[in-house]
Order: sequence, then structure tokens, then C-alpha cells
Amino acid sequence: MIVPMEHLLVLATLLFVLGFSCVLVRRNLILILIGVEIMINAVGLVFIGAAALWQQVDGQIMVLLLMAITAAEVAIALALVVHLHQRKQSIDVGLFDEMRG
Amino acid sequence: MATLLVLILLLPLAGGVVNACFGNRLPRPVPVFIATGSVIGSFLACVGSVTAAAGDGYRLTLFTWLQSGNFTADVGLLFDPLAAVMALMVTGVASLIHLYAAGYMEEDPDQTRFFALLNLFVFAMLTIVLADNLLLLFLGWEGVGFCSYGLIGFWYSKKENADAGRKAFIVTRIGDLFFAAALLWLFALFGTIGIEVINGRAGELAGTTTVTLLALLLLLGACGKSAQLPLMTWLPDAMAGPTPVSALIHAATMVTAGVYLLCRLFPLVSLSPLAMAAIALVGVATALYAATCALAQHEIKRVLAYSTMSQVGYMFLAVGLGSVSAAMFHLITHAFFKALLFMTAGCLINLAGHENDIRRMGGMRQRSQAVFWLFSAGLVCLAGAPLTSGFFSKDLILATAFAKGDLFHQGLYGLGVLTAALTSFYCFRLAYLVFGGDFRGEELPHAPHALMLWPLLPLAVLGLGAGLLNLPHLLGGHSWLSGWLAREEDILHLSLDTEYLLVATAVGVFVLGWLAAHLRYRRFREHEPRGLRQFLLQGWNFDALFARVLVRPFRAAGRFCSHGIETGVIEGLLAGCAATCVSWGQRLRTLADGRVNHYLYGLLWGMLLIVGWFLLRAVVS
Amino acid sequence: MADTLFTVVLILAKLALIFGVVLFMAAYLVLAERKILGRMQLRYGPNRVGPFGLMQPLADVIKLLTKEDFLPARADKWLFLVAPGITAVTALLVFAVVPFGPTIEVFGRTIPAAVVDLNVGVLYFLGVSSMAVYGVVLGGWASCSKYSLLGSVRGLSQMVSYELSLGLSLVPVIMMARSFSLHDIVMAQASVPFLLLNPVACFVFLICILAESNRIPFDLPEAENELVGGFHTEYSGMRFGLFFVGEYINLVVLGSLMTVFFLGGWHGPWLPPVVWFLIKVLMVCGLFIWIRACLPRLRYDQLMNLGWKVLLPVSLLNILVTGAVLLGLGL
Amino acid sequence: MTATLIFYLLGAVALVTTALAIIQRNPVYAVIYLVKSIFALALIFYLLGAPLVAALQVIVYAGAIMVLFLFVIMMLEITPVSARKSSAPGWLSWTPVVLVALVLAVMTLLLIGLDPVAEQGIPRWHATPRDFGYALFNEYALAVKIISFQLSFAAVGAFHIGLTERRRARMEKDS
Repeated sequence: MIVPMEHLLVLATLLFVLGFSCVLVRRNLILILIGVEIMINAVGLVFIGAAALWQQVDGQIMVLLLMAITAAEVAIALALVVHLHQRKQSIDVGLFDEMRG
Repeated sequence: MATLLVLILLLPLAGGVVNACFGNRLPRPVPVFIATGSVIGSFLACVGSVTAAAGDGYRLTLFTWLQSGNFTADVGLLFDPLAAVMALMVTGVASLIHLYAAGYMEEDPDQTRFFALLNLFVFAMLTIVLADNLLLLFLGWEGVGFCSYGLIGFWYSKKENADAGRKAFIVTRIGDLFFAAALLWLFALFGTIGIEVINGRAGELAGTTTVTLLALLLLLGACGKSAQLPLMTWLPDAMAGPTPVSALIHAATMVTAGVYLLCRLFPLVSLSPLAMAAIALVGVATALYAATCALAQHEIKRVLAYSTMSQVGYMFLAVGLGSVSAAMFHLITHAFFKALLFMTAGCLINLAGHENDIRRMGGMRQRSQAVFWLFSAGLVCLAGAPLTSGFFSKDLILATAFAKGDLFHQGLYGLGVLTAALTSFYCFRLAYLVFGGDFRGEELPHAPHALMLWPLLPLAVLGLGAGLLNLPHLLGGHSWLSGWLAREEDILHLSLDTEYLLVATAVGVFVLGWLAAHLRYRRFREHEPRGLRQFLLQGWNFDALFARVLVRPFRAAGRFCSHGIETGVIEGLLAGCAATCVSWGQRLRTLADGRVNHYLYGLLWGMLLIVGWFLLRAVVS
Repeated sequence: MADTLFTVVLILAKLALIFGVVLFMAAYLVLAERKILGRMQLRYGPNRVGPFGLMQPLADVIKLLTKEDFLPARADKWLFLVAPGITAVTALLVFAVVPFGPTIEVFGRTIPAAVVDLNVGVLYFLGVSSMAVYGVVLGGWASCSKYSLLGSVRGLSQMVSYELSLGLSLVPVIMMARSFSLHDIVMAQASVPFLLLNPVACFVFLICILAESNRIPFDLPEAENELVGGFHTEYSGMRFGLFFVGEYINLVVLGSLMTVFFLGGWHGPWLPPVVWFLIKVLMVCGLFIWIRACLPRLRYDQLMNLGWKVLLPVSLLNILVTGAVLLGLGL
Repeated sequence: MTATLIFYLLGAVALVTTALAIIQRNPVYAVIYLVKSIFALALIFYLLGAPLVAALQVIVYAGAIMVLFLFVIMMLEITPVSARKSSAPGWLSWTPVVLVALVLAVMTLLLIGLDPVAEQGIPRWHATPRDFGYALFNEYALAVKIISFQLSFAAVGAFHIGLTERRRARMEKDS
């Protein structure tokens, strides 16, 4: 017994909130993506903790799948960042508001 | 026998369809031959099959037309004595009119269409006559309405003609509505629309209000087709059509369809004394009304149109009096002499140089003796000169009314006699104005085609001699028509004195009318139509009355619906909704400001709300 | 308690040993490379300090230590200072799992001849070696110089491209050894080294570690004649020395990994295992130096094409073939 | 005992480095701090009995994804100077975040209080790569396939997005 599950959950929650607030507050596209990564990591932490709690390997597999998805997401997202930078010479997310109502 | 019966219907249909589809590609006289030949063939088939109708008649079910639940409509033919007489008359007169039309329409560029419609009309009329159920009858009913519309407005490039066609169509449609209502009600009551079944089971309804209402609905339907009060305004205008059309449709056949319908359903209709009285009253009122109108008309065909209305009124009177054979007798004789009159009028118009107005005619006898004699033959029949068919048929109706004996029927009789006197008067007015004196017009005469004269001869003979069909006992006859129709109860058994008195009255009013006309119209005097004259000329101003009472409120309602409700309420509502949506959309679009983190805030608070809700529930429980 | 203490002491002892050996080897590899290159180019190479120039590494160290530690004006100070360390440290860290001999019995307990014998040793190697790129990248970026930045970007893309093939080329090895542990992998090659069993994987691995070590023909990040030294253009003194030493430590590390994965590790007749291990590592290092002397530098697009269009498909195919063969043999 | 201590130590490190990562102006620093955070997390994974995932965490996140981030940052030359101009989150913009964090924290505590399972500790246990592999390729074979498809789609998508107009035109001409 390493640590109570709730402590792990609190840690994961705090990490998630940090990532989420990064996404909410930052205007730099790259930093927003970093926030997304942080959130995904926090979720992975919960999965690993659950896997350890139930002594089932499934949670770890979920983390692996999560990593693969993240890799795909990052590939696309960074390609988009490059593309957007080519268009506006900036990656300030506030500049890309053509979709506003 | 079945083949012949089917041929009666099929030949005009085939002729019409062939002419409608291929007529314009055929060489000029061929469509005419097809049309005329098909109708003559239909007539011959009628003659050939007439023996089958004796007694109970002949039934033939061709195929099932509609089937839905317990509703079944067959295409079935009922060839009973009534239908046989009617079919013979229709095909016979139609054959002669087709021959006449072949001459009359010779130079018309559109004659293919004309003959196609004419053939289709004959087919539709025969459908009415031969149908064994009400729905098929209704189909024919609408068919004649459509063909009549097409033929009245045949020269549609002139607005008056097209308007007249529309008017006829719309006014008769009002009557059709009532007929359709009656049809549906009958189906609801009896679960069938077979004419014989309905007639057979009509007794179940005796004495109820239902039967009165049904009879009145049927009366209104018949009124529409037969141009009786109050749905009569279309008939004078329908004279805008070609003369053969006026002769065929608006004298001999279609306008009598209402009478035929009432005769067809007589067992049902006769169950309600009130409805019978209403029919008689409508009939005599129309007869009187039309006769007064005919007094003042200037156009030869309008005079005849009003006289038609008047004579159909007599037929209604006969039905209302309960004498089917009298009605059918007058129907047949009237068909002969009125067709004759119309067609001769067509010849006269040609002779006067395409002039309709009798004030510009006169001296026509010098122009054509043959036309003079033919027209005179028709006129004496119409006027009820003794020993002509019109005399016998009209006298039979009046005698039937008189024979009823009570005050109401005596009153009807009195009005009938008055109408007869007026009829005689306007007939001779017409004769004096057309034939007397010198020609008052300017146009050069246009000699009628030979084909326009020869078919009139048999009609003249029939018109003068058709009285033999139902010659009363007084004159040694045996009331053959009543016997054939199995309506022995229609044969009058009056004392000899009374009969003589009635005949004398009839002869008397005829002579009276003649004398009055002789005095008034021996010499032509031009009068400005004013006052009563104008009132009568306009048909008692019924058109204006209808326009004021019906059309204008209807227009106002329509305008209210289109401007007030459609534009104001509905479009206002819709536009209001749309405007509200747009303004809300404009307000809401500020929410979508293209800032990712703002969207994320929305996502977050939504998620928190949901989680909070579940938490709250968990905490509370 | 004594047990734990013993383990810690042992680990520290092994660490010290490995540090010493590896640093020594790195220092003399520099000399060896210069000598060999010189001979190959018909020169003498360094031969002034000490007999046959054997004191040359010491002299170099003294020179680098006494040189001015120059900091570019607009450089990112903190990263600029840290970056060289990353390179050297990651290279050394990999050595923690490399077994240089069979387990030995000391005082009645079994001691693996590696700092730790992780059961995911291969993954550890991959993880740590993927960190090595941070030294190059951050160093170049922190210099705030165009040449350095270009060198960093080149290093990055090269690393990303080749790391994939590197990992995939090890998958057949893991499949054949049925373990992630380096010790088990070596044990699996007791009879036949994997070089002979799976030469394709060995070849791909060789090319990939060449790229990892940023050596010719894959030395685009430094490329003296186009980028004036690439990522370490702005470095001088001991920090440059760290980069320099890191590169040679890396050489040794990659050589030993090559030995572990494909050359049968310490296995060999007659001689003691550690000696065999050293011989094999030195042979690989010699091969590297030989390659450097012989091959020209690749162009950037050639490098990328080779990585993505040749090595990646080949290694993937190799995994399939190996798996099929293993299945077919019923292993 | 030691493991518990290490866990809290690593957790603190992860939190601090992550917090530092998100407040950096310079994305390169953010990436570096995040790498540290990822290392800490990987070690926590290792402690929680997932050595394989821990290694993969380092290889994939620190070794590949973060490197990609650095690559893009450097390729676009988002220097600290230009970054300073564009992104400077004022103190005011953090207030809703703090609010959200508070609400979330309260909720988490509530949830933990409600959940009986949370009281249990996490037992010492560790999954061997063999267990992991068996489960992955037996129970989750379909998921693996789907993820593979997704990766190839992502590759194609990234390739397409990355095409410049000139290259696109050239490719169309070639084909």
C-alpha cells in the first residue's frame, strides 16, 4: 500500500485543473496544446491509479491507447499550428476568430 | 344485346377520343365523319336494343370501378324503359344535330375540337342515362358539365364567351355540390349507391325528415343542371356557344338531365309531399319567370333559352305533381321542337347576315320559305297550338295539376295557364318580328348550308307528330308512353266535361296569346328598353341581385382572407417569428466570438452543472 | 537495513567503476580517432604530449578547463549552461542498465554486472537516449544564433526520424530474447549472436545509432562547413568539452548496446567475459571511426528519405518476418 | 514507507513543474518544465506498478511529443521576444480559473468523501510487460486496430495540412 487512492485523485485533479486553466487563459496556441497534454496526463494518472487499485492491467492499456491518440492529435494539431502560422505569422489564438458569429 | 348496349356508350367515346388525339392529323372531313358516324351508330345501337328495355329492363355490369371497404362502385348499365326512351331521344336528336353541325361548322378551323367535345358530351349524357349507380351517374353529370363548359366557351378568344363558359361551369357546380351531398348521404343511409337498390328500399324512409332533406338536396342538384330558380342565370349566357351546342345541350339534353335525375329517383323523391310541392313550385315559378323574361329579349337565341327554361319548369312541375310520364312526355316533345327551333334560328341568323337581334330581322320569309315553315312548325309546337306535340304534353301537365283538385294545385294550374298564355304571346311576337314586315338589317344574307336544313325536317315532323306517343283517351289514344314507362297511375281519368273544358282553356290561351301578339307586333315599333321592359330584359335583374347578394360578400370575404388573414395574420405571424428568430440569433451570435477559451468556459460550466447535480442528489440521498 | 545499505554501496561502487572506465575510454577514443584518422589520411595525428601522444587527452582537458567560459550576449543563460550537461549525463545514464558481464557471486549473493538490471531495460535505454536530443536542441536554441538554431532543428528532425526505426529495429531482438531485460537478451545469445540470426535488424540498428550519435555521415547538426559547428558554435571552454566528451561517451554507450543486442555481449571463448565485452565495444567504436574516415555527409533530404522511406519500412517488414519465422518455428 | 514518501515528493514535483510550465511566457521553457513533470509522472507510474507505461510515457511524451513541440516552436522561430509580445495573461484573466479550480476542488473532495472505494489504499502490485502484452493483444485487439487506423489517418491529415500551395500544385501536376 503506497498511498490512499484519494490522494492520487487529488493530485490528478490538480494537474487537470492546471492544464485546463492553461487552455483557458493562454492565448499562445502552443501553450494551449501543452495544456491539453497536461490534462491528458492527469487522466492517464487516474487510469494508472485505478489499474493499481483493482490490480487489473486494463487501466494501463487505456493509458497506452491514450498515448497513441495523443500522438495523432499532436501530429495534426502541430501541422495546423504551422499552417496557421504561415497564414498570419502569429500563433496568437485571438487572431484566429474568423469563425465568430 | 350486351354488345349493342356497350356500343351505345362506346361509340361516342371512341369518336371523341380519336378526334381529340388524332383529329388534327386527319384530313379535313374525316373527323366530322367519325363524329357523326359514331353518334349515328350509337343511335342505331339504341334502336336495336330497345326491345331489351321492355318490362323490367336489362342490367349489365361491366367491371368494378372502385372498391374501398364496403363501398363498391361498378361500371354497370341499367337499360330500363325510362333509360331507353331517354337514350333514344338523346342519340336521335344528337345524330341530327351532328349532321346539322357538320354544315354549320364547315368553315370553322377548330372543328376537330368541336366534334371531339360534342362526342364526349354525348358519351357523358348517355352515361347519365344508362348508369345503374349514382356515382357513375355523377361522373356523367360532371362530364356533361365539363363538355358544356368547353363548348359554351368554344370561341374562347372572345372574353364574353369564355366568361359565359365559366359562369355556366361555376353555377352548375353549386348544384353539383348538393347532388354530391345527397349521394354521400344516400350511401351512408343504404350502404350502396345502386339506383335500383335505393329506389327499392326508399320506402324505409317514408315520412321522415331525412327523405325530405334528401329530396330537396336532389332538387337543388337538378336545379343547377336544369337552370331552374334560383340557379338559372347561366343558361341565357350559355347562348354564346355555337348554335348546335345550344340546340343539343341547352335545349334537348343536358338541361333535361335534372328532370331525368328526379324521374330516376322518383320512388325516393315522391316519399316527401313537402319536397314534391317544392319541386312543383320551383317548376312553375321558373316557368313563369322565364316566360316573362322571354317577352322582352332582343336576341333570338336568348328568347329560345328563356323558353327552354320555362318548358323545363313545366317538366319540374310535372315531376312535382307526381306524373313521371307527363314529365318525360314533355321532355321528349320539347327536345324535338326546341332542337328544331334552335337550329332553325341558326339558319335565320345566317340568313340575316350573322345578326342575332330580332329587331334587325324581319321579312325573313321572303328570304327562305323552307326556314319559315320549319321555324313556324317549331313555334306552334312551343306555343301549344292544338294537335301539335307541345299542345298534348303541356296539356297533360296542366290537366294533371287541375286533376289534383286542391287549392294549391289549382293555383299551380292557374299559373301554368298564365305561363302558357305568355308562351303563346312571345312565340308569336318572335314570329312577327322575324318574318313580318321588311328586312331591317343591313348585312347581306348568307345562305344556309344544305346540311343545315335537311336534318330539320325529321325534327319538324317529330315535333308536330310526337303527340301521338301519349295521345290521351279523349282523342282515341292509349297513353302509350305511360304504359311503356309502367306508369299507368299517371293516366288521367277525368270526366269528359272537364277534359273538354281543359282543352278549351288551352286552345283559348293559345289564341289569346296569338291575338295579343298580332295586335302588338303586326307592325314593328322600336322601343327603348326601359322600366319593366328593361327589368324583364335583364332577367329580373337576377344577375345584379346575385352579384350584390352573393358575389360581392364572397369577394369581400375573399379579400378579407387574402389581405386581412393571409397578409396580416399569417404572414405577420410568420414574419414576426422570423424576425424574432433573427434578432435572437443576432443577439446569440455574440456568444460565438471565435475565442476558443470562451467556448471552453461554456463546456466547463456545463460539466460542472451536471456533476454538481449528481453530487447534490448523492449528498441528499 | 544492512541489506539496503549493502545494495546502495554496491550500486555506488559500480557507478564509480563505470564512470571511471567510460570516461577513460571516451578520452582515449578521442585520441584514437585522431590517430586513426591521421593514419588513414597519411598523417601522424597527435604525437607530441607523452609517448605516442598518449598524454594528449590530459592536455586537452587542461586546455578546455582553463579557457574562458564565454556566454553570448543574448543567450538564454540558464539553458545555455545546462544543455551540455544534458548530453553528457543522458549518455552516462544509459550505462546504468548495460550488463558488461555475467552475474557474479560475492559474499554469497548474486550481483548483476550492471548498475541495475531493469526488467524494462530496453525501454529505459530508448527513453533515456531520446532525452539526449534535448542537450543538442536546447544548447543550440539557447545560443540565440542562427547557425546554432539551424543545427538544433536539424538535430531534432533527425532524431525524431531515426528514433522510430531504432525502436522498431529492437523489437525483433525482444521477440527473439522474449524479454526486455538486457541481461536476458545477452543470455539469449549464448550460442549464436543475433547479428547472425537477424542481420537486417542489426543493420538498421547500426544506421540508427550512427544517426543518434550525430556522427558522419549523419553529422548534419554540426556540419562544420555549412553551419560553422552547428549547435555548439557558440560554446567554448569546458562546456564545449562536455558536448565533446558527451559525444564520445555516447559512442562508447552505443557501442556497448550494439554489443549487447547483436554481438552476444560478454559471450566468447577462452577470454574472461569482461574482456570480450570490451573487445567487442572497441570493435564497434573502431567501425564508427572507420566509417567517419570513409563516408561523405548525406544531404538533408537524403537523410530524411533514408529514415522514413527505407529504414522504417524495412524495420516494420523485418518485425513481420521475424514474427512469422518465430511462429513457424513454434518458439 | 519510502515509496509513499517518494510518491508525495514526485507528486509535489509534478504539480510545481506543471504550474511553472503553464505560467511561462516562453514556450520553450514551458516545454522543458513539462518534460520534468512528465518524468515525475513516469516515476509515479513506475511506483504504481506500471513500469512499461512509465517507460512509454518517457519515450512517447518526453521523447517524441515534446520534441515535436520544440521542433515546431523552433521552426516557427517563436523567440522569447516575439512570444513576449503576443501572450501575456494578466492577473485578471486568472480569476475565473481560480473560481473554477475552487469549485472543482470542492467537488472532488465531495466525490472522494462519497466514494467508499477511495478509502482503500493502492496495494503494491506490478504488471509485467508480458501481462500487459497479453491483455493488449487479446482483449484490446480491436482497440489496437482502431488506434492504428487513427494514427495512419493522422499521418495523412498532417501531411495534407503541411503541404504548401506550391508543393500541392506540383503534386497535382505530377499525378
